[in-house]
Amino acid sequence: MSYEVKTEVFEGPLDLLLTLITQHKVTVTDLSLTDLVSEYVAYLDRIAHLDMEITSEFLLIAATLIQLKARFLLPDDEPIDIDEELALMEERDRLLARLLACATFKDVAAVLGHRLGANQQFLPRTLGLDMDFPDTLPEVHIRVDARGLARLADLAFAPPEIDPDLDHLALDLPSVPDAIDDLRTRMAGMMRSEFDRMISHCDTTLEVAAYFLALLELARWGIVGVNQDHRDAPIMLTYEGTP
Amino acid sequence: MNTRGLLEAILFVAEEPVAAPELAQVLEVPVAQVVDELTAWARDLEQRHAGFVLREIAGGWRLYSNPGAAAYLERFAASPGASRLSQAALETLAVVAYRQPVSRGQVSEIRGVDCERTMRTLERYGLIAEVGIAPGPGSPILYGSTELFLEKLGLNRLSDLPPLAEHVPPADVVEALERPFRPEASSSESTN
Amino acid sequence: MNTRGLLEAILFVAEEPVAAPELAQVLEVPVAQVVDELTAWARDLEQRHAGFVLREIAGGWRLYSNPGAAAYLERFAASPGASRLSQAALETLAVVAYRQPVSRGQVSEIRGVDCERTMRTLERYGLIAEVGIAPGPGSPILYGSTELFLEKLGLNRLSDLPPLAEHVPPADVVEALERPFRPEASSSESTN
Repeated sequence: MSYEVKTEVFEGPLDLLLTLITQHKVTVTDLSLTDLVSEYVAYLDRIAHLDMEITSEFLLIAATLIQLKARFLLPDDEPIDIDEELALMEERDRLLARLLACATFKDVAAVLGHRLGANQQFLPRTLGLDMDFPDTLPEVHIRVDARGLARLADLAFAPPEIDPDLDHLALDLPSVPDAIDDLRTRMAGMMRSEFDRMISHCDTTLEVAAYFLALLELARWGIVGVNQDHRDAPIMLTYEGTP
Repeated sequence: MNTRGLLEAILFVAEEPVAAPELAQVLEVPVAQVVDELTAWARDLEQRHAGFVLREIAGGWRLYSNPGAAAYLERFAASPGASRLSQAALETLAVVAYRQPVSRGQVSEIRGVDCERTMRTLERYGLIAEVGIAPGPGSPILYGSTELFLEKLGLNRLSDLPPLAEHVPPADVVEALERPFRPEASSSESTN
Repeated sequence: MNTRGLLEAILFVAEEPVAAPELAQVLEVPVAQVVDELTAWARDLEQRHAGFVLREIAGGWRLYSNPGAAAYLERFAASPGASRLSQAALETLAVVAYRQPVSRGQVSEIRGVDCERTMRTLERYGLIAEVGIAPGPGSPILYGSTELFLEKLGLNRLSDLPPLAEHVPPADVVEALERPFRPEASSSESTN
């Protein structure tokens, strides 16, 4: 079985968002949230196999984006729950602050990289005292304690090129494309259902999130119709067939 | 041999930058005199385009080959410098340098990805090191940058790092980042 | 930079004596000119009682610290800043301590860089020592840690070294490292 540990281009969800937004700044005039969400979700589809931590982070941010999108699409005369609204805006501001910090560190990292490169032109002498220097053994200072030495040994024995975490990778992570296929097939068979019933087999929140993302895609394609009477009502699904 | 000569001898064999007070102690002369001699020597070397330069770095003084000769040195130097750091490693290094002391969790939170591997790489290169334990739940290890980090970047002290504020994206980029998240932006959509 | 400057730069970083024809080839100047420059430089250094001297030795040219500074160099060597082990030396020491008895080749393989010089430094400081000869081709020398090593780390015996708990190397890495020493070699590998 083969799987990818690293995403193709992006290092994590913030990196992805940042790239999607800044790319558009160059090519298109304005990037709408709708476009951003669909590009983000489309990318999510392509990285089916990631380690758990990255995936949950991706999904978490996807959830925030989708919430924001849903909120913005609400008609103006719709009543608004102030608490929910505040929480959502707080979440949005937090995401923006993280994006900004991420962009800042990316920028300064380039400067550090440049400095590192430029300084490699300065070579120090590394020979130290001539080896034939008087026999006296200078008192040596080991600037780490036993624990520090153990840490160094740990690092040396697990070289960074080798990823020791591969073994703990859960390989059956929820895949959004799989969820789309499953949802589509099952909906075709029953025509009408509730979202809760469609996810009754899911054990983890991540799986539910994958199904929710799948549902949004199917709704966008017009394959499944979605209806919810009020905020606490069940989400009703209807199969609309192939678009 | 005069003080200049002795300073030359010591810095010739030194394997890391040596602080002026330490040199003063070994030579039993005032620190001010050491600093004067070193400053004059550094200027001499520079003026006559010598093959090596004297730099004040990481809180001390050390001799380095003149970068102008870099092209000729590849065959003779044993250590052509640390291998190039990946983009991820550089970004992680930047976060640790500017946010220190900082835990791995905090670095990962800022970067949006788990940074264990890159931090291990940086620790192995000696660019970052454990500097303490955070109080509170889990007592996470705190990391900071090392003297070697300063030396590799050619900085004398941490405060010589370029100010982070200068690297906050310019207004138009911030504007672009925020735009999709503003309600007005989505009002003009006609699709779906 | 002129020829003198380039010669200074090369001999500053060179770890072994460099022959005049080799220098001439790198700098693309006649050998005679190189010899003239070096001879003049050596005389300059001597006349002004510089901290280092240029000697023609073993068919090549190499810089040495001025023996006249020996007393001060010894004092410097004993000062706290001088005899601190470099990051590379510390890592090498850690590898030898935890893998002893171990050959230089094995240490180099684990660290991914040639460890000859750092191991010589450690040996010179008395932190590691030869402890035997490995059987097999080449009869490589095996190294281990010394009493001084234990003393410096404040340990009574080797078994007091903290266990390597955090990052036990994955089985396949251990396997790969051990393979050359096993007679049955890579006969039965067919995982995945």
